[in-house]
Amino acid sequence: MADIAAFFAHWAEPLRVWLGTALALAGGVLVTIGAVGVLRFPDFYTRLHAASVTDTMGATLLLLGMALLAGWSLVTFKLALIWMFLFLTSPTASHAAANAAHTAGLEPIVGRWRGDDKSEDGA
Amino acid sequence: MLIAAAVAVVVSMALMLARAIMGPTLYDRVLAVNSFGTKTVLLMGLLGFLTGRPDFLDIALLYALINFVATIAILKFFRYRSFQIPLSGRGVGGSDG
Amino acid sequence: MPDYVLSHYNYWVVIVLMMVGLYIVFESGNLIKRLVGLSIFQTSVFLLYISLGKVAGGTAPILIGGGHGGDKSHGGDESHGAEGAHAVEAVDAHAGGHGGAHDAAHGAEHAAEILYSNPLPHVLILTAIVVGVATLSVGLAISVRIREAYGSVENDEIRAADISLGEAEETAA
Amino acid sequence: MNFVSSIVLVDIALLAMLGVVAVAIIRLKSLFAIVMLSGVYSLVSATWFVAMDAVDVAFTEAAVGAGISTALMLGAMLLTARRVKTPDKAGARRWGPFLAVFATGGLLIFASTDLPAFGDPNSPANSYVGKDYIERTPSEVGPPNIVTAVLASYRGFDTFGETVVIFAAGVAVALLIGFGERALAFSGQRSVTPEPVSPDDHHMVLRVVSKLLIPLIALYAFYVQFHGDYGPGGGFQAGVIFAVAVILNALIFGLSETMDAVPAGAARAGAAFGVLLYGGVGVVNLLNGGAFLDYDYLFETPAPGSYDPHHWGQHFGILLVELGVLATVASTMIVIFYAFAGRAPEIRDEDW
Repeated sequence: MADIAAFFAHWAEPLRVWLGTALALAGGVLVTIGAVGVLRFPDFYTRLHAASVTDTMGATLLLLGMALLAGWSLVTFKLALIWMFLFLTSPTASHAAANAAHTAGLEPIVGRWRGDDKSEDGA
Repeated sequence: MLIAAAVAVVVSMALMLARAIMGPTLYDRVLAVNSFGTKTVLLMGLLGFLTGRPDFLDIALLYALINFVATIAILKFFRYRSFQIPLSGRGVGGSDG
Repeated sequence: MPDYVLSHYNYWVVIVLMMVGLYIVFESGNLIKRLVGLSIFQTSVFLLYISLGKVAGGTAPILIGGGHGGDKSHGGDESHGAEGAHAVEAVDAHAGGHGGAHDAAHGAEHAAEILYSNPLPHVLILTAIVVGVATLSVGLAISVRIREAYGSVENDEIRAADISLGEAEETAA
Repeated sequence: MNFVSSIVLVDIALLAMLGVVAVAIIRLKSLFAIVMLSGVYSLVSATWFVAMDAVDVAFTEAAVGAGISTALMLGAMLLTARRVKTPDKAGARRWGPFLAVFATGGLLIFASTDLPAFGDPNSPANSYVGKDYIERTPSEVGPPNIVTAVLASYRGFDTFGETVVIFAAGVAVALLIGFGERALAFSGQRSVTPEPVSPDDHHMVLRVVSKLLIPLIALYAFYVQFHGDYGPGGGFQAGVIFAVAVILNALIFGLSETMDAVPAGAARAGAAFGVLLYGGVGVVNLLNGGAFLDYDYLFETPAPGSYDPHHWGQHFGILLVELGVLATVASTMIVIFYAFAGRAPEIRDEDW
């Protein structure tokens, strides 16, 4: 029994830290990839994909990594709450934006994309 | 290595900011600002770990809760042109783009 | 020179932001945009105060480990203190792999006592932010009334309307 | 001194973003885009406050910037204009502001050379009063959050003034654009909504998620209120968060239904009650022989030389005062939102 506990104390701690850091890093990379997509995709609807999908996964990975780093404490609970709220609100906001764009008559680009889109808010 | 994750989040915030400034449609701006808010939540969490104090998680939690209020206000603004009528009603319609 | 830049760049950014806000207030004729410029100006002051209150290697001015002067009557306090101490410990435990990233945690460990940033600017700015949004809404309300009286929130049009009104009154008199 | 660390890197990146956003706002003509960017500005500055250890300030900025200020700006834009008109400006009117700003900025940068180095623990600002507050709070006031102690106890009179200013701002807005109820009654036809025609107009997702989140936001406001002694938070933040919950309810379920739940009269009374509670606590101390807002005299006149290790007077004094702040801030924000949202929009189509 004692050596199993010692084994865990010896290996579980570094593993937890390594895994947590790796997950956080993966989340950061994923979020950045999504942001590049938002910058480079041709129209609003494709950008919506790039933003909302990668955001949810990237946030999950980052928060999971942070929870592993924090260990078992109130911090973990707060991270879980953040994850839950992000999971509720982020897709809702994306839905609201897509709904507003669609009902306002913003057309997606269908077929091959050639050049810049014309629809501007005149800013 | 956590700092690398923080840098990645900051870089993605900068890219999202570029989209928010460039537009071109207002919906792109809404999308960018909303996504920027999500990344702010993540960065605040990471900052809490980088500085070794967990008190910041409360702020990230607050953003996670209320960041979409602005998006809904914008939806109401463009679709209904009024903050009075409930959301289930009929909008002004697609004159806006 | 790099040291000097590093120790003063915050103030320069604050000044640039302040001037941007001032420029918007001067340049724009639109009352709403002017209010946004004013709030940028205001925020730059907030940034200056918080910059001055930051202590290198310090941490947020919330006492770690309770600090109740021997008072044990608050359960919530103790759990919070434990939480704070735990996080510092957790970060320190694997700080070796992170280089000098954890200045606050290191400060907590190596300094004789924990350094806290100055709480006074925080108090001043905290209230100023809420007062700022309240006064901003007063400005917006005035803009709404101006829009209803003149049909515009553009400075030029309001002035033109004022001048033509004055001329009409003069010819009437 | 050299402290290039992760925090300094984050600091530089965030300040650069602030600069970019501010400069972008100069060029924009769409008021809507300007409001969006000022939302981003608020997000970035809140993150920067966290990096600068000012967690309470970041909390306030987060609560104000994420919901209230955007909603108020959009509410005002509904009643004014949507775009900045671009008048052709002659040379002097274009270069005048630029020169004035350039000269002022140059002077300020010249003056900034006299400011203490960033992060200097021995600068005058960090040496005397601030240090004193940190050292004496545990033995004199009690709560671990020094910001709360300074806000509600040491500088309680100052905070009382701020609360009154917020109350006065609410009164000013109500006097300027009305209370919202009467305007709402006049525009009664608008609030009686026709049957939804398009499936896009049901907004089932938004209504369900909001219905779930509104009570959580209100609950979180009270967590922030009562946890304010131990962590970041307090009456100002909690008040704003509570107002955000009410605003979200109004945005989703309509203004008249929200006015049934939180009557405008109750909001007005709440704003006055908060100021009264705050001032009342001070007066009780006066009657017990102490100074105004000296909470050691809250329950009784303490015997000379006695020391209360529990700081019960301070504890309950801060609690009551923060409750007053909560009532005033939340009610004032609600009154202001009602005033803007209740006024009938009369935006012309050419301005839209």
